[in-house]
Amino acid sequence: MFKQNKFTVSHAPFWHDGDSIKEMNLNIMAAALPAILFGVIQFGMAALGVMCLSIASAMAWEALFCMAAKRQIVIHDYNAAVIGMLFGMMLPATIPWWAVITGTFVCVIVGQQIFGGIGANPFNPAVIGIAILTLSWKHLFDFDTALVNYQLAFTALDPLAALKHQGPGVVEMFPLSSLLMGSQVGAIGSVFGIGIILGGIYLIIRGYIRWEISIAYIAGIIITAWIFNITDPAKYATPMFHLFTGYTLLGAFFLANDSSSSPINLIPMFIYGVMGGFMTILIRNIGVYPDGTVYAILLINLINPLIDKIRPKAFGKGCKQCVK
Amino acid sequence: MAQSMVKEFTKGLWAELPPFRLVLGLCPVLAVTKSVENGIGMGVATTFVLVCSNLLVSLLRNIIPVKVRIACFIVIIATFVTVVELVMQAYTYPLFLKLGIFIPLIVVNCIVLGRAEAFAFKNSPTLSIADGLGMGIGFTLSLGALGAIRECLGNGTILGNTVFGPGFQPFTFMVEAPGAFVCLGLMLCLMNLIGKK
Amino acid sequence: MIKRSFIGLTEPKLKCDLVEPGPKEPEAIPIPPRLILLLNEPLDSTKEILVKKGDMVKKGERIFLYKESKEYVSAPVSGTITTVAPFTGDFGELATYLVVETNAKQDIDKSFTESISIPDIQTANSYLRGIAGNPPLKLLAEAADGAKSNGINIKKIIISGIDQDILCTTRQFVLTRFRDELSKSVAFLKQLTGINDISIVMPDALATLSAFNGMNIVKISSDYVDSLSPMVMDKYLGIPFIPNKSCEELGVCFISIEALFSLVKSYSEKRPVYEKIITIIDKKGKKSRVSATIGTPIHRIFTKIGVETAEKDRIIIGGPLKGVAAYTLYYPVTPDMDTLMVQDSSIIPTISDYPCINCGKCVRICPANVPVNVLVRYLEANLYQDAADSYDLFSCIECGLCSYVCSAKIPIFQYIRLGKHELNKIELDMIKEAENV
Amino acid sequence: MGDYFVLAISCIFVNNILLAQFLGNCPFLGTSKKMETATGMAMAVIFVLVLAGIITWITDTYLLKPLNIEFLRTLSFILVIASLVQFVEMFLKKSIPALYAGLGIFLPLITTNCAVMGVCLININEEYTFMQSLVSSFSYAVGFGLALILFAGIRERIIIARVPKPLQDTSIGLVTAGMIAICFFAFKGMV
Amino acid sequence: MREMINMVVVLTLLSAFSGGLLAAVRTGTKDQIEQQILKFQKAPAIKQILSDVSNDPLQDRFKIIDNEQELTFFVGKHDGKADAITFETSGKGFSGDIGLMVGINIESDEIIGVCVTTHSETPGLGSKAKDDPKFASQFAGMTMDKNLAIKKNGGEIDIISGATITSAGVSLAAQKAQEIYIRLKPEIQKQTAQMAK
Ligand SMILES: Cc1cc2nc3c(=O)[nH]c(=O)nc-3n(C[C@H](O)[C@H](O)[C@H](O)COP(=O)(O)O)c2cc1C
Ligand SMILES: Cc1cc2nc3c(=O)[nH]c(=O)nc-3n(C[C@H](O)[C@H](O)[C@H](O)COP(=O)(O)O)c2cc1C
Ligand SMILES: Cc1cc2nc3c(=O)[nH]c(=O)nc-3n(C[C@H](O)[C@H](O)[C@H](O)COP(=O)(O)O)c2cc1C
Ligand SMILES: Cc1cc2nc3c(=O)[nH]c(=O)nc-3n(C[C@H](O)[C@H](O)[C@H](O)CO)c2cc1C
Ligand code: SF4
Ligand code: SF4
Ligand code: SF4
Ligand code: SF4
Ligand code: FES
Repeated sequence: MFKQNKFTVSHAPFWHDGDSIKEMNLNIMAAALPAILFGVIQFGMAALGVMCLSIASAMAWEALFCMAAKRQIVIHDYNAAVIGMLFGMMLPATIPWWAVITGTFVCVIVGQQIFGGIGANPFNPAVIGIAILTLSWKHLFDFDTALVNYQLAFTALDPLAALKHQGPGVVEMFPLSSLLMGSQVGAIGSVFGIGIILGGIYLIIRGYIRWEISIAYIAGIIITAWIFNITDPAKYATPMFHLFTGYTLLGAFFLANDSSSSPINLIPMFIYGVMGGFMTILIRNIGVYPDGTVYAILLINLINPLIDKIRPKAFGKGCKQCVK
Repeated sequence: MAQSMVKEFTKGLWAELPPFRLVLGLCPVLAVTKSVENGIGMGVATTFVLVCSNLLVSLLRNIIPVKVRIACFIVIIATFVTVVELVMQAYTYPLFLKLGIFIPLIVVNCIVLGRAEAFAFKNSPTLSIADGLGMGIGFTLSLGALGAIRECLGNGTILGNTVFGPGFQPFTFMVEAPGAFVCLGLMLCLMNLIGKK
Repeated sequence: MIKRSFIGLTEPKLKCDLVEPGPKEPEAIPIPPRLILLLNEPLDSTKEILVKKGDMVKKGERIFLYKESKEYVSAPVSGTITTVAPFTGDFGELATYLVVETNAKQDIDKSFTESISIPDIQTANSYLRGIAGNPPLKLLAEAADGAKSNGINIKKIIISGIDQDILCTTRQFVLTRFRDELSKSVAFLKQLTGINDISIVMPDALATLSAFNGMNIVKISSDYVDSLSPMVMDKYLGIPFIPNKSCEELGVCFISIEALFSLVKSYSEKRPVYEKIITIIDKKGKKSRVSATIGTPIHRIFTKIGVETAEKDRIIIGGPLKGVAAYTLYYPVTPDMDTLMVQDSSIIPTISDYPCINCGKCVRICPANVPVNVLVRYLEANLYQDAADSYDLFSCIECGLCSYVCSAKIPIFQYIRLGKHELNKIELDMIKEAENV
Repeated sequence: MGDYFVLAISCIFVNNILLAQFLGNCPFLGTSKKMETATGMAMAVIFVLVLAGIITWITDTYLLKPLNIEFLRTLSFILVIASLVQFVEMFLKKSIPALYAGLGIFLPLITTNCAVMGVCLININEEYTFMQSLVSSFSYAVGFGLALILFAGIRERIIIARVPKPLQDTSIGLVTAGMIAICFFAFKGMV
Repeated sequence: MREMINMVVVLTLLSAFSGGLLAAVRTGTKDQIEQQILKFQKAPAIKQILSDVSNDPLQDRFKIIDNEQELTFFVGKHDGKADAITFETSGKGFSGDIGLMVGINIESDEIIGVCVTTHSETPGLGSKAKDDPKFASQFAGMTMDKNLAIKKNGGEIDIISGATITSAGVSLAAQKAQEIYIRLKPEIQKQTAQMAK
């Protein structure tokens, strides 16, 4: 008789394409790196500190929650790290430490873990965090005062706040090329337009984000802003200005794309993206907030479960031989 | 007798604590708990209505025809609500302003009608008072507690007294509408956790 | 294993393997000293059992467990029964296995030989179930015998010359190897079943062989899911797929090409054919083919042709997407075992405990447009009925692709099969209850 | 016309009855676990609220105000609404059974729903005209229905997620409602 | 039949009881309520604006019907001369109306001061309109020909940082007051003249 081996027994299929959550998250972080590095160079060590604290505290909160809830600790999938990173990217470099820690608590615990953790969050956790923080400590997110001590070689005004207060006359102060190259006041990870776009393209090519959403979002921004702009150019800024300022690009490539809070089917993805762009501009142009991205994303997250019910007929459905 | 009175009284404080156990009467709970004062004010007003209506319903329980009982309950409750409304307007006007539309809305508060139907209509006046008082006090305490948390974090004060040092910047989210929902949700979670043990 | 490409924009297209040109003859595995026979009926201690340890069986003799049993297994060799024990299937279905120790002297059971003057589906059903290729004789016999047909009315027979999984090539091998006998065999099948509408499905590439001229050929592309029966029906035969209806209920019976040849051979040689052709894929992906007697423990095959297995490796019966993992090397060759595959422990993908993260890859790849991302949540929560009612559980054609791409590595495919199994069980129970009332 | 549009937008989104005014939370949490229930409730509320808005406005304008007995407003409104719901229920049962089958079970729930009473009181407090009351009642009800249906969409998914035990059901429902309320902040200041 | 009668009787009695009780409470609290409204809503604002008057403006008041709306004017006397009036207007804020008490010197036509009475703005942001004297004090000394809009809209008023909408609401209320005052000036002068006697 030969020795009886113990074999691995599991269910079909026995192949897997090798992708994993961890791989996906590492790719997201890699894609965001250019924008973050630029932010760190522009805003100095304070920015680096905020980013590190944000990522670290997000992971720590997740670990703590898992311990408290007696769940397996899974911080090595970098899920919390991605949330912390995206949250950090939306913060000004001068934000105090306690706000970062409170914010990541909101993101990770309130925004995701209590709903059942990864994949269960109905809203983008990082955006929920920012929304709750801006609701509470609006002054911390006033980029003009937050960055007042920096010596910057360009117009040191938050473009969107300037637009809100002084009208579209300010658009001339911000040439598009310099906006794209990061010469603007803003959050750590949101100023470097080129970097974000490159990161986004990388993720699209790698298949980690659904390009339909990003494209639809940008289209929504451009079309809506353009309609406003041609109806009254003296009151509303140009589409490109909106596209390259604030959190817009971050929204299009990193925030609207959070997988669990965005639709999967084709038509819903387009509705979702266009609605996001539309709401962003609507809030900026006729709402009270200088930047509407955060609320626009939350709104489209809200309608996501409903619109994602629009899907192609499943195989064999609606055939003519229908008995019923 | 005394024993059952104690039982009816205490059940409202924990076992059937509204609004946590019976998820009813949420609107005032969410709307008026920006501060402890508002919360307790609302709670006391509701308690008054609860006790009075419970008492009256219980006294009349043998006279009221079953078919029109709901109509009768509503008349009784609405009467006491209006009394509260007028009295508060006359003597605690600032509080009346803050509670606004929620005072008249006690009339549709599911707890009040619920107790009349489920308890007072079937029990003696003394028990009904105990029940109304217990439920009312439970409700008041819940509102007070929620108000305390929200006021403390969201405004840095409790009953108007500053709690934290001067450097503290309040977590305004808590006193906003969304904060009310989130805070109540998390309190409910806490209750479930404690209740489990 | 085909890994995700760097450019993840397009979903992977899996192609079915074609049989290699000029294939070698399968290596014959000698009849082993002990054979294991699976019998599709559970042991029931309340009934009087007919087979016992020590009983002798003749080659070709049918073994019934109980007097009133309808299921039987026929012995491929003559020998002594040494074990009768319960066996548990993939979803916990109960069956029985018998071990037969081969005798030196081979007695042959003559009852089949004596009863086959003319081909007749009822006789075939009584003697030839469980020959190599597992022809659906029970179904055909019941359908022919109108009274018991359960509403199944077979109008069309499809001879399947395509394999059901991407690496498998056994049926294609049989098709090319015996291509010259095909037209004769089809005529035999018509005679046997009385059904004249018979087509043969085969891969596009093989259909060009001149031997098939004049036959009713359906050419199938080599894209993976096209070879699955529902797809063949819907896409190539124009018979729309209806969720939760089997091909048979739609009047089509699939029979594998090997089963057809075994049938023909059984009649021409006047003995049931027990030699099953199996494609073996070793750890390095090298393919070889053997011909083994049904009941042979698979370790005999592995030792004979030098396939190594080690601790924690995986032995797969069938292909990488739809197969079943065996937990023991004593697993026997069964009538429908086309492929045996060994996977090295180092490349076995893990499954995880993650919930769905809504990445959408499954939805994009699913050939049946099933909303897998939502479906899997309902299945995980054991809400099978909701899954079927609102999320198209029964539209799934069981291709396994969703699990293959799932980022969270959820065993989706298993959940789906389990869900269908449970629902069908509930339905069966209900029917039974209704009958009892 | 434009004014009515602005009023409608304001009532549906900006001052959403549920998320900004905190009215009607019990049915919001109670009937949002399944999409069908939520849709049924939304329809029932729209139906009843419009009728109640009209009737209470008439009561107030032609009965309470002329007689100078506004202090009986609470009492008379609740009686009017309760009898209206009773009447509607009876009417539907007799004349439109199909609609009754759809809305029927929700009708009794509506009597004890702050949203209905609340909107009627708001109409009076804001001194709306008849047309404005009509528009506001309808729009508030639509806002209620919208929030309820969106909430149900999300809740259907939450129910099957791995929510920690103590948070399940109402608790996580409330947190979600809070987040929906944040979403509705988007409309602040738009009208 | 008996049952029917029973039902009607009970409901009627109940309604009668309710009506009676309410009417009684109503009569008992009527004056007190009016006092309260004056005392809590208007009085602090009036006191703040007319801090140095020699009379009690709450007593010296008159009403004018303007566009079907009843406006109450409170008169302040300096050295026995009735030269100041205050009245309330409103403007749209971040969340809801903002009530603004505006005091005007009827001899110089200058604004004496303004003070927010009711509002539901965000604590710490919009609420500064009421709590932060810097903002309100901008209005003092303005004459009727000054543009009281906020600077963004071409006027002279600096906004509260972070609360543009509140600021615009307050300035709108002030502008309304200007307009009303100019329109009703003859009537006001007539009434104050009587008051002086
Ligand atoms: C988790 C956490 C949350 C905190 N939240 C706040 C807060 O909301 N507001 C605040 O002013 N300080 C907050 N702090 C900081 C401390 O309360 C500390 O007192 C604060 O930094 C005051 O310091 P300062 O007087 O130097 O500004 C928080 C600290 C931690 C660890
Ligand atoms: C599911 C299953 C598991 C088996 N496991 C064993 C086993 O672990 N050891 C063993 O000797 N035989 C095992 N057998 C097989 C029989 O009991 C019998 O021993 C077998 O025919 C011996 O085969 P061999 O002579 O080829 O070794 C198993 C059979 C089945 C169907
Ligand atoms: C939670 C929160 C509360 C707000 N409260 C007010 C407020 O009470 N009054 C106000 O005018 N704007 C309020 N806003 C609106 C914003 O502050 C808006 O950007 C502002 O009105 C524009 O003014 P600014 O030009 O001074 O930034 C609030 C915003 C948020 C997020
Ligand atoms: C482009 C992209 C953007 C993402 N943005 C977010 C985000 O904003 N917040 C978040 O929690 N997860 C985000 N994720 C993470 C993702 O949705 C998923 O939940 C986690 O990766 C699971 O670990 C993003 C993923 C991708 C691919
Ligand atoms: S029978 Fe009805 S449900 Fe089934 S496939 Fe046909 S149309 Fe669809
Ligand atoms: S499993 Fe489905 S496709 Fe395959 S033969 Fe049976 S019914 Fe047909
Ligand atoms: S196994 Fe998965 S991918 Fe294949 S049909 Fe079924 S659901 Fe779709
Ligand atoms: S592939 Fe897996 S994780 Fe991705 S959506 Fe499908 S089931 Fe969810
Ligand atoms: S308390 Fe408002 S609906 Fe119940």
